[in-house]
Amino acid sequence: MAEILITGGKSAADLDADVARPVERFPTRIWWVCFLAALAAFGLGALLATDMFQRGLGVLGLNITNGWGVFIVNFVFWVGIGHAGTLISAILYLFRQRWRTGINRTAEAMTIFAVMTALLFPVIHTGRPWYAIFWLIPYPNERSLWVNFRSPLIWDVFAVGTYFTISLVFWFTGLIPDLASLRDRAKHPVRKAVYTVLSLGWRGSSRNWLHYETAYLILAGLSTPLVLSVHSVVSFDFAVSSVPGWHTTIFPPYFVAGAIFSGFAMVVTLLVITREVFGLKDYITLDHLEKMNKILLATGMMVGYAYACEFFIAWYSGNPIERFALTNRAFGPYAWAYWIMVACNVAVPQIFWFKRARRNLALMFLVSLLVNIGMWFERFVIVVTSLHRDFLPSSWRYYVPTFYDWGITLGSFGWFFIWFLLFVRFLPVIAMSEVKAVIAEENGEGHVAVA
Amino acid sequence: MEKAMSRSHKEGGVLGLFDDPVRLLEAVRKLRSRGLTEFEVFSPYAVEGIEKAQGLKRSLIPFVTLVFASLGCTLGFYFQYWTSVIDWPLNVGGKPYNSWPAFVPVMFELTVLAGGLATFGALLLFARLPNTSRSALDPSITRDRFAILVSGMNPEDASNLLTTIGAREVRAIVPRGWF
Amino acid sequence: MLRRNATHAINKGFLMNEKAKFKDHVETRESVSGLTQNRQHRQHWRGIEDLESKTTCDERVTEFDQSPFDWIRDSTEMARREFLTIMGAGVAMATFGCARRPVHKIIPYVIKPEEVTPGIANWYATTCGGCSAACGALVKTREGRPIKVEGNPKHPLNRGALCARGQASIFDLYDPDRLKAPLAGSRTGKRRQTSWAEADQAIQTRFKELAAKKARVRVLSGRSGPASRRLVSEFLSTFSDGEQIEYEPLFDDEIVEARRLCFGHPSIPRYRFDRADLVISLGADFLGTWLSPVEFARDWVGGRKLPNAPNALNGPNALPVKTTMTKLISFEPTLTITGSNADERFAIRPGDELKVALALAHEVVKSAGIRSSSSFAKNKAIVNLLPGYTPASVAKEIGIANGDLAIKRFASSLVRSSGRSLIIGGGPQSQTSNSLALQIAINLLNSLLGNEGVTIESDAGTGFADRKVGFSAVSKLIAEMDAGSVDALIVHGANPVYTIPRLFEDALKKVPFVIVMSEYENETSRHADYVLATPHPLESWGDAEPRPGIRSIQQPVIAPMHSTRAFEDSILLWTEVRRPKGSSWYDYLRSFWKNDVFRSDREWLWEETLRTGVFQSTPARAKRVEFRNSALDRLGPYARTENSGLVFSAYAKVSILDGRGANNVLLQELPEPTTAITWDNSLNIAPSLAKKLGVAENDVLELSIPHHVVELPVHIQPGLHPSVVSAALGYGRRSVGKAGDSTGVDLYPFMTVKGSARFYSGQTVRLRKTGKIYRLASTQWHTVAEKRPIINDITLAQYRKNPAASIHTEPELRPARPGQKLPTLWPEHVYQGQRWGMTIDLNSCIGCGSCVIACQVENNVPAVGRELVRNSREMHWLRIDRYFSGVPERPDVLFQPMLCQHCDLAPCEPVCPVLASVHNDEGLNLQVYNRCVGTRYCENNCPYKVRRFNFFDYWKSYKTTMNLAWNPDVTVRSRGVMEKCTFCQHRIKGAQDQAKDNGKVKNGKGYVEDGAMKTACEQTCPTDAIVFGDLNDPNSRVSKLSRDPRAFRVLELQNTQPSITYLTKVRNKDDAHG
Amino acid sequence: MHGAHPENGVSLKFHAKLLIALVITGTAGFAAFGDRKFVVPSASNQGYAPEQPIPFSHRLMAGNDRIPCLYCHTGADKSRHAGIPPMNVCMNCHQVVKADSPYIQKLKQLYNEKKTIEWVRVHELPDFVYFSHKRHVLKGVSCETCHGDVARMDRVEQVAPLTMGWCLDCHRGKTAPPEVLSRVYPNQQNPRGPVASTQCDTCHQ
Repeated sequence: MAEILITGGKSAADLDADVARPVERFPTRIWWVCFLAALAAFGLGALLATDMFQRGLGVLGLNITNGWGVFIVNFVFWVGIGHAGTLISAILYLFRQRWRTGINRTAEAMTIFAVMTALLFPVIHTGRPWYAIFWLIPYPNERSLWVNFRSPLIWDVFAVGTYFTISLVFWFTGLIPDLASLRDRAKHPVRKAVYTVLSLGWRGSSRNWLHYETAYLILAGLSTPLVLSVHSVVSFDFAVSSVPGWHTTIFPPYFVAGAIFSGFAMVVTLLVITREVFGLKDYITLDHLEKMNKILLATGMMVGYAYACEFFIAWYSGNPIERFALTNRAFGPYAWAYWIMVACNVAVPQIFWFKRARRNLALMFLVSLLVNIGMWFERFVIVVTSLHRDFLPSSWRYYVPTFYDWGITLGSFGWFFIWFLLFVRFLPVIAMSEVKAVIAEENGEGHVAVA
Repeated sequence: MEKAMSRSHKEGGVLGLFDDPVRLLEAVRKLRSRGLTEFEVFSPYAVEGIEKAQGLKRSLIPFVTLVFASLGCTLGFYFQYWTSVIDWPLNVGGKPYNSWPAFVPVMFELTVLAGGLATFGALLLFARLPNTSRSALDPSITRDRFAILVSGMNPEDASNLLTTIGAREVRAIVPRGWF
Repeated sequence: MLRRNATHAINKGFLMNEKAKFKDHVETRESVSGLTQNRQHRQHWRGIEDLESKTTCDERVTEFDQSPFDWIRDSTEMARREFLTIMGAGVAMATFGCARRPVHKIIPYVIKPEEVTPGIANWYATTCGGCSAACGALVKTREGRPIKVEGNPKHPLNRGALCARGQASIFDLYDPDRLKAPLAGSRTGKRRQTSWAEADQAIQTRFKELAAKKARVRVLSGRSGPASRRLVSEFLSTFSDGEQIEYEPLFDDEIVEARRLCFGHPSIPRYRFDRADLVISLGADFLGTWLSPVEFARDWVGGRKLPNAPNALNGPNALPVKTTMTKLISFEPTLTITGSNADERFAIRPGDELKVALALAHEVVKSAGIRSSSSFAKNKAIVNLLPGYTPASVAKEIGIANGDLAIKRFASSLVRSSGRSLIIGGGPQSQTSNSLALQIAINLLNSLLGNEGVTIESDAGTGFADRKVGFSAVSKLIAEMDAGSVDALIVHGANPVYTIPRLFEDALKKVPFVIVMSEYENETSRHADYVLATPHPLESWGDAEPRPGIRSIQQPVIAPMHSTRAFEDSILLWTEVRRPKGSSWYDYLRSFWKNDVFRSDREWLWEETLRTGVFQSTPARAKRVEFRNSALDRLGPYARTENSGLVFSAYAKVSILDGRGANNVLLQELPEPTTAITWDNSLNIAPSLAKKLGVAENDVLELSIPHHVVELPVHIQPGLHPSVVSAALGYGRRSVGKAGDSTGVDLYPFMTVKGSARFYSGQTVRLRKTGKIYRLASTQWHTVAEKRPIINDITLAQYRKNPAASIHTEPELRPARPGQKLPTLWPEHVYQGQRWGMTIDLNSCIGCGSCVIACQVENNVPAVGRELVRNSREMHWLRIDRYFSGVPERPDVLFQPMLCQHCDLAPCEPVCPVLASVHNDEGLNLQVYNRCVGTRYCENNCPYKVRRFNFFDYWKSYKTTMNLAWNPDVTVRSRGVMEKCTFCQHRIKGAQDQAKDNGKVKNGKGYVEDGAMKTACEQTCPTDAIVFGDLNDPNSRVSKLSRDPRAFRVLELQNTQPSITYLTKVRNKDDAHG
Repeated sequence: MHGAHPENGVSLKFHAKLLIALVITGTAGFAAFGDRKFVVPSASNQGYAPEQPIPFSHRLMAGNDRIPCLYCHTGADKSRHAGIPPMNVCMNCHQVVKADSPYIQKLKQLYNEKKTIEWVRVHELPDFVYFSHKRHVLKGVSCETCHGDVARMDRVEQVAPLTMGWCLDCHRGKTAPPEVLSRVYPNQQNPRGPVASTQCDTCHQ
């Protein structure tokens, strides 16, 4: 093929060496710094959460009008982040986009950890989590009670649960051959033992490759509708309700687009760091990143369209309450949040019309960060501004998050990065077996299977 | 053959190592042309066309997936129907007991879940994984080299054969483990 | 729910760490079971029989089995749950799994009283102690604990209804801050517990000495019952100079004085709102705080009920249906609920009422409407007096835009309904230097119009002639005290140091011997030699004469919980007259009633009275009273007074009144109907004034008159005169209890004394910005309905044309005929049997808030404290939304009780993941607390925002006696759980249970007859605005009403199909009345 | 089709068995997870039989002496609560009966001191459950149905689990004892059909 995906004339052996290096040597100082920082952040969050469990949700900024706040914002935010991974690995795989091979492993890992983070919030935001963790799952119990399958929250439980499981399986399946190579490289007996178990005794026989390829293809096929369904279901939490500003049919596509948008932004953020810190410039090339940025630009405009569309529908519906809800969003007490959102999500990505911008590391890093912030505020705007002024003016209120809200939010980032850092420390951050195929082909060793 | 079969699950034999997939493919074709069936091919990544050359049948995994996915779908619906219509029908916001549209999301998720897990299960089954007592025949295979393992032949003939079809390196493998 | 220590706890925040909490639980358990031990000897109900034959009652034990302490088990349960949350589920499984249920004891009675069956309530008739109006009350007791006070249907005053104060009074009984034993004190405010014996010893010897020498002994009390008065006079007769003075801070002395001047009969007459077609209130808040609000509201609303609207809801006392509406016109300085409910309201300066009254008189006299026979026609005095008061000049002076036309209009209406109109005035907000003149003018007007004897009845009795009542009497007392000529003072049921600042306090220092008898420590008791703890009205005997011809009995429903002794018992003990030894206040009361009330020996009369709670006799009516022109000398001819600057107007809130409700958290947290502010009093100013001064809500201003300065946070209030600032009395208590102390600012010091008269309003005040901010705890921030389909109000004229006018709702969403089905995508659920629904008549609702409190007491709904109200976390299941429309100067006010609408298509239910919110087969929207995990999704999805979330464990702040206030029929909610109005589902169950026993069963359920069961809010509503019943029965009141042309549902466009129907408010704005 | 093969080594059948074994152990663990006993603590206090301050024997009273339950538990047909007999009820007989037994002595002593016995509570429902003895007794549900054969107990023991599921099973007619069913619903066609309300607010208010 024309485009060069792997630069620096690397051979498969070099690849192994490069990818395995961070795994095999003692972690660098910078890794330790990041890890401890993440640990501290998580510690703070855990501390505040414990106190919250003891005293009650009253420590949060919630009130009788704003039943949901920052926690739900975080839930939607993290689930959104969790979309890019599966999308890249599954959908791009089906479309035979070979450039994915450099980045899919990291992206998938990110997905899994993001979903793990997201899953924290629905549990701790409930008034009685010690019951919620059981009663939200339909299992036979001595109360002969089941759950309410009409509730979007139950759909969430299944959707996010399934999404997590399948992503994990998909990710692990991809890891097996690479774990095998790590196993065969390992000198230290313990490491060897561990990777032996993890790789399930993979030896790369052609029969196994045959099944492996089929299974991987099917999993990709299953994940594709799944990834689209998950955020649709999350959007049902709002769309199915009757709250003005929530009750709208555009939410599913709008949410999915938003999810891809924020997810890709997060991937860019992480990739820029990873490739710099672990010297993987030749495998995660600027071409990869530029492609990502193009997608950012596209999805950014999708959400922009969604914002506009919301207003149109509100106006077109002729429902005064609906109209008010949207006007209130843009010009009400929370206008500041709304305009942060528009600026970050719609205006900022426009810079990627320029190739130089698309290929400028510093810039794309900044943009991706801004997009993440913007997407967080998108969820904030949706959740808070719709609730704080709904049907009866008599119960209009204002919602101010407290230190607990922010602290626990920070904690969730800590939690996410703890996992991510462990991942880059112990697992191959690049799908080696797939990249080898690419290398082989680029070295012109006959026509070879496209990973 | 029968004997060979019975013997063959003791996995001994001669291993020939190759440097690139092209030669590997040629070698495999040669072996097949000599009517040899009891050999196994190893590669660091899936080499396209190898299964044809080796004459392997299509994997059965898709069927397994299909079966379990449809099971997940139907059982998923029935479970919801049973809990909310048969076991304890409750008037929830004036909705009918069997509010099937509301059951669709969970049905879908269960379909995917069952299908996905079944696929993985089938992979393990057909690839005989996990099987950690097996060790790598040669560490370089999972890095960048390709190999053919000829079993059920006496070692000399096997190694000669392999060298003739272009193996860079030939080694005898001594059976270990419980096969 | 939570008490003063609660508010405390909340301000501290529920900050205990887990261990501490654990400990806390254990302690609470012990302390409370300890309490039961004590209760074996103290806290049991003592019935009449027992008083006859004092057997065994002291050995009673309430049965722990179904004790009020259910929540204790709950608490240990909670402890473990919280524990669990920390340990994290995993560990907790083990912990929790193997944790045995804590051992609980069952303590049976030693000898069970006949009338008590555990689990079944007993009801006793008594007199409400909420204020001095003396309404009749029924008290519900469970296992000897009073748990609810309700209006007595047989009582002619309130006829079953009760106001917010009455409903909340049950909490005063269990108030932990009550005095629990007698105190001996030094005048410096130091205290030491003492014993009754010791106290009596000292006091009696002191009185012996005083009786010996020529001593002056004074008794200062609140308005007290006849028997008590008699007893005190007997006691005082043993001294050479003894006097009894009665003083209520909000009592209208002027009315009594004016009636003495005008008719030679000092009394408070009976105002017959039920006979009036036109009521003009000159500052009197008769629906909220004036004299006898419940009685007045009931009478007044009778004339407001519209043909289809409910009436005769309270059986025999039904009010006659009129095809027209009584018109209410109000001139008042600050916006009260009376003004809010007025058809036409004018904001004026305090003091200008007089000019309005005389301008009206001017017009009335001018008009030919006066009967020529009337002596007024050619009455010199009047002819000399009135000419100046032309509507034009008056209207111009008091600043009402084309008010002259209005006054003319009103005058002609008055004339047209002569004898059927009623002009009233009074209350603190119109108590100015003019108020005596005002009352005379009012008497004049009423006489002119021939209302005297028709809408105003005065009895032939002596009225207040032989009593020393009001401030004039007190000022005399103060003079005596200042002169140092008072040897001993007994204060009971009054708190003069607080209500008559400086003056009384200084004088008190000169009295050598002061005894204060009170339920609480209070500002006065700080200066007493002895503070003797008196029982709560629910713990003691007494009687009252709310008006001639009505004698109301007050009987104890629980034995004194603390070492208290009734004021009367003490007096008896100290009185040196020959009386059978050991005869108690009860014996005295009985003989008093026998001789003075029944005037017969028939025993059953007493028993009967104890059951009905009231004894009625027809009082001799005074023959037509003649107006004495001499009174007019008090009125001067018209002179334009230059009112420059701002005028102050004090007023009383329906909740706190004169400050007596200060330590009651329910009352403190009851939003003031017109301002929605809780826990504080605010400085109310008109929007225009706020703009002029450049101040915003919550800015703290300094308010000063020559002799006093205070700082108050601003509340911008529509409906105020631009040059009036108003603030509520009764706040800033200094020593009453944890809840009451330092809430708001004390404005009694603004009281101005002129001769023997005192007035609260009309002083010119100065305002100064302080730059400080104080966040008032308001429960409603936005008061405009934004043209949304929430509320309806139309004028009577519109109503006459089309009763269904202005019902903004989709007709296709409303079944035209009963039983008609609406088009729907899904098959609807059919409700065989009974299906519950409610109608609320906005035309009757006056926003008094008694339903709010009734609901709280009935359903164990907590008060949460100022801080949490600021965070919008108040728990009221039933709130009263208020909406303003029209111009800020003359707003139309609309009150809308808002509670769970029990929608057929409830949006809250499908979104609950765990089926905690579901429908039952009677159309009730259930909330199963123990299943709720607290996702709060239902709350978000509720268009009416009536669901309330337990952010903290509010019940934990219920300490010691407070735990006795729980209603054992309603689950106490733990933290993390959503709750809301249940339509008093437990009452429905109770009614069905009864119906089953009576064999009234329909498809397996007890069939509840229409009206056989009332929700707490419906039961207490003074205006019968709320009606509850079976929607499936086409003849039930509720289904009839929901078919009323005025019927509409809130946010009907959401098609939630609520079970609650509202009836449009109709304003009698146009001139057409009668 | 594959059968044994050099690479696969082990036969498909064998490996299938292996995997299935794994799955089964897994699900077993999961079942344990599903089982409330291990995850959520059981609300049931079944088998609870605490020692009482006085070894009062229902076997003697209700069994041998055939004293009807309602003689002591007077509330059972009047109120939500069956009620524990006040001391005077005991003394009605024990002024004379077995007056010399040490326990009766103790009882008498307490009674004379106007004190009372603190029994240890055996049957207890959570505070959010509103169970009415009256309704059940009047319907003809016998005491034994829930309290077990008390007449054979020296020390009272909680026989029934008293869990929500247990209540429901009876209300749904699944476990309602036939004799009770026939008494409660003489002409009940399907003895397994619902026999009592399963509305949430029947018990939770």
